[in-house]
Amino acid sequence: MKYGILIVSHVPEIAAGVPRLIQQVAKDVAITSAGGTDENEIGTSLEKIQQAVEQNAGSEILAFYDLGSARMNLEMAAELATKKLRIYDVALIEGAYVAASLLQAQVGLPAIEKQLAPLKIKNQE
Amino acid sequence: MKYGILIVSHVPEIAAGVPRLIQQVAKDVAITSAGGTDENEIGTSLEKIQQAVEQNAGSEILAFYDLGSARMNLEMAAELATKKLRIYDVALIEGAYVAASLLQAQVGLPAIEKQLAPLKIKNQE
Amino acid sequence: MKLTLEKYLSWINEFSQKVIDKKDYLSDLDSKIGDGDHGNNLARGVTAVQQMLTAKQPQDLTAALKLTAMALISKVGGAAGPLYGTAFLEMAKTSSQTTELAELLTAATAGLQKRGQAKAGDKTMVDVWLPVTAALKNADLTSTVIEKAVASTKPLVAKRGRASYLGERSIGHLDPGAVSSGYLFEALLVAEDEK
Amino acid sequence: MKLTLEKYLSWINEFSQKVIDKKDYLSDLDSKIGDGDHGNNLARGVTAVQQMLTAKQPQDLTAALKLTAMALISKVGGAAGPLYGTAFLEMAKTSSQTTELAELLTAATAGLQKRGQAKAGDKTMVDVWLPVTAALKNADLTSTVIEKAVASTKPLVAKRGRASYLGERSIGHLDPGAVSSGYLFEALLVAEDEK
Ligand SMILES: Nc1ncnc2c1ncn2[C@@H]1O[C@H](COP(=O)(O)OP(=O)(O)O)[C@@H](O)[C@H]1O
Ligand SMILES: Nc1ncnc2c1ncn2[C@@H]1O[C@H](COP(=O)(O)OP(=O)(O)O)[C@@H](O)[C@H]1O
Ligand SMILES: [Mg+2]
Ligand SMILES: [Mg+2]
Ligand SMILES: [Mg+2]
Ligand SMILES: [Mg+2]
Repeated sequence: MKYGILIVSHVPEIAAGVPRLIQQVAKDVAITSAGGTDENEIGTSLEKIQQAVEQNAGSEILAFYDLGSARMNLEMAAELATKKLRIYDVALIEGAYVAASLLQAQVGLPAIEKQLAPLKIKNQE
Repeated sequence: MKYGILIVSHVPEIAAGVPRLIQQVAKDVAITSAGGTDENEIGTSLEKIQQAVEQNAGSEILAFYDLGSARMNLEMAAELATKKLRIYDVALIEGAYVAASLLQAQVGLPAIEKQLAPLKIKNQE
Repeated sequence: MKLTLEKYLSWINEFSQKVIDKKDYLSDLDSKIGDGDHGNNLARGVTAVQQMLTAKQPQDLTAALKLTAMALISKVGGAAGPLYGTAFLEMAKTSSQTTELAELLTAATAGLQKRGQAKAGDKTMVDVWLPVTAALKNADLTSTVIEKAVASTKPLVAKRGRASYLGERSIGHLDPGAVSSGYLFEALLVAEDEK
Repeated sequence: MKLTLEKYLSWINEFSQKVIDKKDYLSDLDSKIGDGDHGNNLARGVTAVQQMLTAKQPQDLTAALKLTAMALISKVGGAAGPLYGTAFLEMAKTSSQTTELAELLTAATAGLQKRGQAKAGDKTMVDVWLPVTAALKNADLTSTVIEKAVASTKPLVAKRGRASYLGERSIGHLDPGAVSSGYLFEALLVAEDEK
């Protein structure tokens, strides 16, 4: 499978819940997630993110996150990973939902990114 | 307390996780949530929403949801409730985070709504 | 045509049976352009309707419509819950003024559109409720009208509900809510024939 | 000024001690305009740094800087983790070419800005790293320079990090990352004095 989806949240419950929501509309899409710190406190863990990248069956990863510090850890993971990571500054749940349903419908990446564009609400300069 | 925050998601885990994320930056804000169907399947439950409205210490509720059918149940809850519900068509996690942190900082509703406006990504005609 | 309690009960029973029979088909349709639960959702809903009607034995049409609405609203769990629920609730409200079916359905369809904000052509159940209501007003509701309305959703691009996220990819699939609404109105024709 | 392994170790030890002493204060600052964990995050980080340095006994500056970076990156859990981590990682990389402190900090600050996209005046730790680096280049880093830089964050509107959600309401509060960065550079002055 080419593309997989990665969810990174500060909260373990959100990281568990979003895949449940989107897997329902994307049965065949690889979805993994990382949530919370190593102690499952609120925060993010580079190690958990790296594991979620490795465990993802996709060879290229579309990554979605909640808050800015998750993005920074995602970037570090991207720099250390052998797989390509694409980080989207879109609404976490809604963006991941769109990406998952379009991947399931075998829509190509350019069309997916076009549909994600209006959901960009983060990291604006 | 005047305003409370209500999170409605199709997934119980998301409904548990978002309050964890936002309560951390809004210690004094009333936050309740409803997630999943009565059987904790993916979906929403009017009854759970009504309970979350009642249990919320706020006398006026700022409500955030994930997908459109949650909005419809929220509207039904709004029609049946004695409290005023304001439903925001914004990114769930990011919108609730903004509202919670601003309520905690005792920002007034007009300023909060102004800051929510760019996060509106749902229900566009 | 006037709706009576008796006629209503055979209508809703007929519909319930059909939904339960077609549960898997409806969910399959929904899995193409949604989350694959429409049949399960509605089956859970109509089962609750049956239980409510049996338990409460409503003595008039308004009460029966209201019980139906409540059961659907509280048990369906998906978009179909507030949508069908609102439709039946509006019929219940209107039935205290008139029992003319065309009027009941006019109110129901208006409620449906208020709840879901869908217009004609958005590829939703509204695309069945609107033409059926129009046909009833002219007293010429037939299976053909219903079938045509249901089939009309196939080439459309979804603008509302989960299918709308698929954009163009929703083309070529029947809308599950339109199909279940088709069953509702076919059931009405069957109930009418029984009279 | 050239950084040696010995000097670096007393610098980082001094900083670690300070962070642990001021843990609650840093978290209190963060609870005003963030999520109230900056002190706990950093304390967890520097504790891991101490453990790593003790366990691995690095034999050169580059290795020591790299271990510091790794410990911070993996243990902090908040924005400060990738930010401080990247800063020390850039110092580690640069230290194989030069041990001139001004050069190391130039690389560190550039890394920090790349990681967090913050500019001067955005009310972040960058508002301390930039003037401190500039002062080091002119060989006139003093406590006054550091204090002024930290204090400069108070009247600013946050543009990056969690505090940015508060907009105008972030005015009047010190940035916690700026304060902890102030400790880092005060610790440097102490380590220098020890020479
Ligand atoms: N906004 C809307 N307006 C009208 N009908 C809608 C709307 N959203 C969804 N629907 C209808 O609901 C059907 C899906 O119902 P269901 O599967 O029970 O809900 P969900 O999408 O929540 O799983 C769709 O096929 C469509 O006919
Ligand atoms: N994008 C950024 N660029 C530079 N510094 C930042 C950025 N985001 C946050 N910071 C710094 O990090 C500090 C907060 O660190 P910490 O509390 O550990 O992280 P978190 O906000 O994830 O809880 C802020 O006070 C600020 O100095
Ligand atoms: Mg469905
Ligand atoms: Mg559903
Ligand atoms: Mg913090
Ligand atoms: Mg934090």
